[in-house]
Amino acid sequence: MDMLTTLAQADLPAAMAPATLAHYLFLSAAMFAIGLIGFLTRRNLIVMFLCTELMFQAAGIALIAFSRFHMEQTGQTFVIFVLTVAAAEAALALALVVLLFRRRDSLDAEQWSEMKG
Amino acid sequence: MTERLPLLLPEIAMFIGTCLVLVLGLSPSLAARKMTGIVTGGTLLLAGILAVNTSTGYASQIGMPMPGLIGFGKALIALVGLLLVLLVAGTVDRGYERMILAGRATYNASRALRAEFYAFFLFSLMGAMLCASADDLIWLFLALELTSLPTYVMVVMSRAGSDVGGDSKAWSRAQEASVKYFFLGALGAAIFLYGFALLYGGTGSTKLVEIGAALSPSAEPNTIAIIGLVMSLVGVSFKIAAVPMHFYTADVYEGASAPVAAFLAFTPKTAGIITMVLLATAAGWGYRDTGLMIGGDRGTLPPAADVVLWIMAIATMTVGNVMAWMQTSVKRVLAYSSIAHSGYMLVGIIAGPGNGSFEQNGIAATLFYLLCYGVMNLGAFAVLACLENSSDESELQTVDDLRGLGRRHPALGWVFVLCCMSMLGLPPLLGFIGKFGLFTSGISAGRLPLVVILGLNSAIAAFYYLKLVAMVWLEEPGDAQDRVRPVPFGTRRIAAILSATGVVVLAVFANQLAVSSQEAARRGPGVMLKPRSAERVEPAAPATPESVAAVDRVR
Amino acid sequence: MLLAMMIAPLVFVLIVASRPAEHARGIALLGSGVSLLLGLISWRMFIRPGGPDAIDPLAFSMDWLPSMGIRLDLGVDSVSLLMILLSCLLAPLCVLGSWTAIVKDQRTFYGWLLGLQAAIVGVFAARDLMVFYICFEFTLVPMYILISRFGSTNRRAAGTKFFLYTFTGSLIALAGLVYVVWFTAQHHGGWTLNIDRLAESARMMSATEQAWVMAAMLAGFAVKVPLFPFHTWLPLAHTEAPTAGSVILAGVLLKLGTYGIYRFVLPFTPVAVAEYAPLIATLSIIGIVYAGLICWVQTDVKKLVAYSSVSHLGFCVLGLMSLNHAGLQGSILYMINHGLSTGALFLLVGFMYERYHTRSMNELGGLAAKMPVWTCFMVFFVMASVGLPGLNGFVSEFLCMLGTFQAGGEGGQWGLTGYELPGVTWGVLGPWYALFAGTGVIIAAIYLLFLVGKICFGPLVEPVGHNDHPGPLPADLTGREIFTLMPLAVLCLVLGLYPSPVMDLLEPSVAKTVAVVQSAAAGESRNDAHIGAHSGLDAGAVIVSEVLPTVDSQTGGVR
Amino acid sequence: MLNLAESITSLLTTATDAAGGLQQAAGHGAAEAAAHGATHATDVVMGPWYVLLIPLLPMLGVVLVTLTALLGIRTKLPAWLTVACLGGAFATTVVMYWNVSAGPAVTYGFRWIDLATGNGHRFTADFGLYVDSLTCLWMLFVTGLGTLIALYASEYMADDLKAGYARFFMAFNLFVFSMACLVMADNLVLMFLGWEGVGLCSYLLIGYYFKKPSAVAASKKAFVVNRIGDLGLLMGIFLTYVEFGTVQYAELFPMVEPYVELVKSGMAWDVPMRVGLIPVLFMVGAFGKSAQLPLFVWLPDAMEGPTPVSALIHAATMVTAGVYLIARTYAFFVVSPIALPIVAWVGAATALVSATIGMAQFDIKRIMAYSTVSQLGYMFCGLAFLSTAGAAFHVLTHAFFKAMLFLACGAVMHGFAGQLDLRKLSGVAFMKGWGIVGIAMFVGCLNLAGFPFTAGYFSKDMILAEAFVTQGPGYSVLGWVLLVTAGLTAYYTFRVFFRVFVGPRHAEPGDDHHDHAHDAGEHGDAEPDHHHGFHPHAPGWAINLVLALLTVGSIAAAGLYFVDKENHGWVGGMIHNSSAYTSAGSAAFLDSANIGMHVDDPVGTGHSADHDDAHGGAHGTLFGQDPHKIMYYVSAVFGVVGILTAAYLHGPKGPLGLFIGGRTKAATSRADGLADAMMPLPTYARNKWYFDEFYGALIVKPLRALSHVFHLIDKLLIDGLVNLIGSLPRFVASLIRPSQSGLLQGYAAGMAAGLAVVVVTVWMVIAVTGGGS
Repeated sequence: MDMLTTLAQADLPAAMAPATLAHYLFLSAAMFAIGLIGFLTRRNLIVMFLCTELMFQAAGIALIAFSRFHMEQTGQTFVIFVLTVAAAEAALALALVVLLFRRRDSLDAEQWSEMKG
Repeated sequence: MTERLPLLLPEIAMFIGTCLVLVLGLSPSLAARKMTGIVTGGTLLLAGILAVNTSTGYASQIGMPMPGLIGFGKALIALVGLLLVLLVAGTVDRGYERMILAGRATYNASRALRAEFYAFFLFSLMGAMLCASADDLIWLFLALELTSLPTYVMVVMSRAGSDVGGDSKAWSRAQEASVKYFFLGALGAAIFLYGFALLYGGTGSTKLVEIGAALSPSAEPNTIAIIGLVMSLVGVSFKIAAVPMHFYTADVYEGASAPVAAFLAFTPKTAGIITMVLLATAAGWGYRDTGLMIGGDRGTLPPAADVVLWIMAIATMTVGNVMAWMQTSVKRVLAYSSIAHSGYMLVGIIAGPGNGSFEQNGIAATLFYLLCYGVMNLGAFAVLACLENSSDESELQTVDDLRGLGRRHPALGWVFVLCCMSMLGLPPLLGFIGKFGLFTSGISAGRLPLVVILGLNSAIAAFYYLKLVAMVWLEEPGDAQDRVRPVPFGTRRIAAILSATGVVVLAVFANQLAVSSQEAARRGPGVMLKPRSAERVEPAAPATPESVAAVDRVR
Repeated sequence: MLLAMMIAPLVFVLIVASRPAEHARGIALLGSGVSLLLGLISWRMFIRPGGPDAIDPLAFSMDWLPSMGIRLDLGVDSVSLLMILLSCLLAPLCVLGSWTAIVKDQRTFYGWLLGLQAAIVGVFAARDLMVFYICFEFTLVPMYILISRFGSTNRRAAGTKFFLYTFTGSLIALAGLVYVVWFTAQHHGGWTLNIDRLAESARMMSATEQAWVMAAMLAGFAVKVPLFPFHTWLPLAHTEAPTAGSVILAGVLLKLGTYGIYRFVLPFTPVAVAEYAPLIATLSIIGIVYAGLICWVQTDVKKLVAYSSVSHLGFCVLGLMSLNHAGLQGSILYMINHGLSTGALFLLVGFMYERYHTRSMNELGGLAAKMPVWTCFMVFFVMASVGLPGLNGFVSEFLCMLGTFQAGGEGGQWGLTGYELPGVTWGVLGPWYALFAGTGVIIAAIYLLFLVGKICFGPLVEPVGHNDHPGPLPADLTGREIFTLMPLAVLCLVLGLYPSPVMDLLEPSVAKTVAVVQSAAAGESRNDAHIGAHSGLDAGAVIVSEVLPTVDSQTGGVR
Repeated sequence: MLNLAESITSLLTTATDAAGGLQQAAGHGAAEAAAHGATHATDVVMGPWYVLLIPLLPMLGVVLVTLTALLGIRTKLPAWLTVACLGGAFATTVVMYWNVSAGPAVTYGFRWIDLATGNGHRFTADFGLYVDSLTCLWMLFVTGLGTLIALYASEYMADDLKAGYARFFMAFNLFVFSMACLVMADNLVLMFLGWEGVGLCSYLLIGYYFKKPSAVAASKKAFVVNRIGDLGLLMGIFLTYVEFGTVQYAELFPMVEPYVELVKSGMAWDVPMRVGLIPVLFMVGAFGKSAQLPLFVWLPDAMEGPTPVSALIHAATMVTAGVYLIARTYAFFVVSPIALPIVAWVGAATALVSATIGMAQFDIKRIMAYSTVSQLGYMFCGLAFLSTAGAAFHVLTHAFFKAMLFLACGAVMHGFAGQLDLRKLSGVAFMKGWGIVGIAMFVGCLNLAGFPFTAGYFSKDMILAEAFVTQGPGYSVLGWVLLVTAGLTAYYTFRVFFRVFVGPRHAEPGDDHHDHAHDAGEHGDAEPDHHHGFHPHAPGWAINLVLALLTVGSIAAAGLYFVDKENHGWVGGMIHNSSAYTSAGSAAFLDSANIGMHVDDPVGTGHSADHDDAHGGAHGTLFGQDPHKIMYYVSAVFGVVGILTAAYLHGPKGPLGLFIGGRTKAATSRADGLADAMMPLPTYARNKWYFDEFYGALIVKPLRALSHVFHLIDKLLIDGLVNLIGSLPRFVASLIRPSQSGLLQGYAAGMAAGLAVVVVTVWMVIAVTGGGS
């Protein structure tokens, strides 16, 4: 708790004044949550994948916000890499989705629930 | 940055090897394509040699957080990787090559998967190796993703041609496995990525060493970093198939072909364990290596992380074992048992490095157990990979398919039994020695309840391992088992026999391995913890001259 | 020498594996004979003149896993040596006893029998905790295979239960033992797995720690013994096991539990033992009576003998809990004697089973008419088992009960003033325990004579259709079978009439253990009363270190 | 600090003791024997080596007989070997008797149980023989009768030459060996070896006809009931060791002396309770072995064994072991204020109860068995009345005449194919070739009935008189009980004689027509051809010789009463020189001090038969006279009345029925009407007052039910609990299993839930620890 309050009351540069670190963190947390909830509730594989992308980007926002807060560049560098990886994952996901669609003519996640227990 | 290059020689070798494999795989000549496997093996051998020769001294000079881990981790990965190479032979393109030979198809580079498969194989191993040489969250993230992404593809590929052989079910299962694996994997990745972000946010650095300093007990309380740390650990637990990220395991292992399942049970898990060790070491574990005497500060994990790991360890062991108890499919039994083994390894991580000597060093025990686990688990999967149903070349499914294996195929039967007994932790096999390390370190850390639960879990595990052993060894084969035949890939048998030999021989000569893992678990001298306040000193080991002298073990 | 005794059977295992199945039993006989020979040579070497200070040719020591402190450290004191001799003796007899009974898979059977022998030698010869534990656990595998592969109808369940029950127990025991190791490493000079050094430091643990450690160790050993109420695996395992399996199980494997109590529980946690001995003794007495009565209503001969083992080993544990010379010596003798007489009973039941293919007492009766020689042996060993003076069972049972009776000088039933009586020793039990245990002697007579009266005597009853299918064996025992039983019978008689050589051999080891237990526990209780618990530990420590060297130099201690 | 020092000192002592014990143990050898003997009390001397032959010769017999069995010899050789070995033992005993010195002598054999017990003492129970005149007395008749009965059995068992002959003689030899150990042991544990050893032989021999379920059951019963007693004895041995630190007679007896002195000086209740308990525990053993209430039930059943066995073991020797035990450890009994009264009451009750049972039986062997029990009751009473000599004399005379009676019965049984029912036999003594049997039976009966001037008469009188002399709780009542019992004894003894041996000649053969009792089980349901072509075969030379010798012996035994008159007969002299006397002599002072506390004269002029010059003080009287003098007449009256009653009720018409008898047929007599009038008492008595049923219902059945309950508990509760714990993982798994639904989203939900739990946990931990690490 203490860390968060410290951050919220941090003396930030004037340009950032309207939006404190806390705002960005809440945004990122919200995005992460939305992504997670979306992943849980949507059945379509593509939408589900997009939800994971949303979660990745939530992390990205947090990274950039922290990077700015700490006044150093590592976080931003990190984001570049995250984007790259996300792209790679997207490529993979699409290939997979195509494969699956060919097999079942559907992208409903429930189609693939043969193995259990 | 270039000062890191000498440490990356194995990865570089692997990268070159990967390129070579990709190129070779395009050749229309079967002989050349077959070379891919050999090149993969050669690459791993080379990487292994380079890894063994990694200079720990140099690594600690340049301030790596755990200099010993680099060489040890990579050598371990290369060693088990070599066995895996032998095992994965024939996983892809089997039906396709046969059609080419029979003249029913012509070679088409876009249909042949062999090169890609081996390339992915190497990439994934390379990712795991990179984890071992990580000192930074970004590096760690990339390495973990490099480990995982190829495996998603490998799962699909592993059964790609199986409908040609007549086993259409396998193909659909492989797809299901890859869907589950990929999507849940992405979810897991998102979780640990978010954790990394918070960790960075809380500490202001992605360097593990600096994170450690920021999390040290003397520093200000740092809630964000703690949450980040815990989220990272939970996210990474997907890689090691620990509760609560274990759900995919059984389905994916069942869906993938046996060799790939063996690969999945080892490579991402190794990467995950190494990551957890690095994180845990950064976040608290550490001890000063003060010349002759080992001891003094052993650090503590942040309580939150400790509690969470504790819960995870118990849940993982228990869930893995009790669920394995219920299974009828061999691969699912092994999958759940691999979950349980992750739980055992978490015990070591919780126990921490103790005073640094092997028997009290949970980190070393974990790393040692990782090796044991790699060898024995691979052996069990290898036996499955060596057998198929003669009708449709499908893999063995149920435990009952193994009935009387020891009579029909004594060698495979012995391998299976030895590996199961070793996983059970039966002395004097390798698994026992691994578990003994976990036992001693857990008790040394004062984690008696955890160790007792570990013991009870081993007992639960004994039930299903015993069931497997009895099926293989004590039952007479029936007519249903007549259709089981060995696969035509001799290297798989070699892998099986090698791992069974390892289970026995390594147990006898385990000392060198133990010493190495002890070295690997040592924290670099450049990253001493800041001195802590007096009230934080562990009361268990008052640092009087006598006790320091006492800890210097008499052997 | 001890190493040779461990390796020799293993070498023969390889030979068995490499030769055709029909040679297996011969090779196994040779192998077990060699190990018996080695055992006898060891015995000669052990009792040689020259005193205990001379260099011991039996011991062996080699680093194995120094990073874990594991050494291949072998050595024997008289207790271990006797147990090794017992197992060496039983091994060839088991092979002979199974000569015609095992027809399929002879290589597996005899190979594992020899493997078991090696492990058993390892257990008793181990001076290193881990070597002990490894061998202790490894004995499970051969036994599991012998039961589950060569047993009768319900063999799989029996084998699994045997394995899991004892495995679970011993894992908990391992936790306790490792705790002791850690304690030693923390407080007393570093990481070591040497049993003697561990024992020395383990005694410094606080009473609470000792109690927990004892409970953990007992979880392993009490199941193995088996002590009531952890015994339910035993009847099942015995009933299903093949004859040789039963013989080894009853003869040696159960003794691993009592040996464990003697070797670990007593010297490691004397204070806790002194505190909880009444409880454990009560459990053993319940076991004696309870299992004895259950025997009486059995219809399965083997189950009866199995339950009788539970009952008999109650005496063994009781003797250990008396914590004095007579009790401990009696208990160790009991281990050997029970191995001989119950082993022989199982062999006899096995011979009968080979002929009639039933163990049901309802289908059998009056076999004395058909098998007089068998009946002679049966009555003989039953009498040994009943504890008839002049045979081996009596000496040990008598001493166990005497030990129990006279124990109780302090905190026991004789009260503090008990020391005034010449026959009272230190200990926490007393006459009532002996009396209640003594009822077991009556019950033993009831059920064992019930057994003999039913199957040996009375009108001849044979299973329906038995005469239609005469087997290859003659009606009465063959020369081979008599030869198998003869050594046991002779030993029963010799140990019953002239046990002094064995008892003299045991005396130094037992004296050492008793001194250790009594000094630690007595020190604890005295200081509890006057100084307070914590400093009591230190006092105990001082006492032990003062006393031990004295005892060592005079008795030779452990070799 | 002080405590510390103390404890260290004591521990060092312990250690040193242990070491000392070791050194002692280290050098044991032949030379040790001498040293061993030397450690004994000062007045004990080294005994001669040859007494070892007494137990060893029977052991040799065991070995030789076993060899004959192994070699497949099917002749009478085992019997001759046995006779030779036992005869040798008897000869040695005689030599021993000649050379016996005034004090005890110990002959050391070899080490048996010998260990340091860590409290500065050793527990030593070696194979050593303790010889004094008591030993000689017992061994004389044990080996003597053993030899004679072996000779008898050589003929009696001849039917079994093919099957169990060697087995019989092996057990026979083993019995004599065990008995020798029992009697000659120099310590309580070796005595216990003999004690249980004779039990084993009894078991083996009762169950000799192992095909007969009744024999098997009887043997089992004998062993188990004896074991109950043995437990008491065992506890007594333990208590003795605890109290005195030794179990060796030679060390033990001097240690008891102080207590005896204490009792003498009128402080009987100052003897520690533990010491007083020792004889009570011994007593339990004695009651078991000597078939006293409440443990007597096994002895009548023991008659299932061959008759020589009944004669030797269950009449003459083994059953007197209890008497021997008490006599041997008499000092303990004397110092206990409760032991001897208990013995007295139990003995008298047993005598009466078994006599009443004996009156109602028809099986002549059982009648003899009950009479044995009854006479043993007399012997216990004798001990209790401080008349060790009387008891011992009665043991001796009883051994002779009862063995003779049994052997005579056995001859009848042998001759009439197992027939033992007195209603089916008559006038046997007058059949051709049965004369000696008849005479032997007559002499035996006279002895047992206590007819004046027979040996039995004198020995019984000694006991009866003491009942009135000795002060004790209700002792004079007991005296009357015993007198009545003497009358009853005379009645049932002569009932047998009048029914079976005199009167009209009649015989129906028993079940064992040709094959003897051996195969009784097999033709149990076959139609027995009783009346066709049955010829009783008269006893041969061996049986007749033995009976004749015994007849002479038991007549001559009366003479022993007049030898050494100073000590009340030869037996008294023997007792006088033994451990039983050392104490009993002191005990002469005791009846007032110890038992008869209320009597005014504590200075001790009590009485015992061993002490005939102490008649002046306060002691009991009978009809105002000295019981010793008047008892001759009183008991003679009771005996004669008993015999006359028997004659009236059972005697045949004519002179042999003493002219008052009126029986004309074998099956019926005047007693039948009387019995009918007294119904249901005769039925109760015939069923031995339902003791067996009582025990069955009260002990055996409940115990068996308990066993079944335990078995169920074991299967259901304990094993069930184990299995329940074993199935716990399965239960947990069934809870977890739904989470593995196979659905992608389900798994993701699981992961998310796990994450949530983790985050909540973290928050909680941070809240508790206040943040940071």
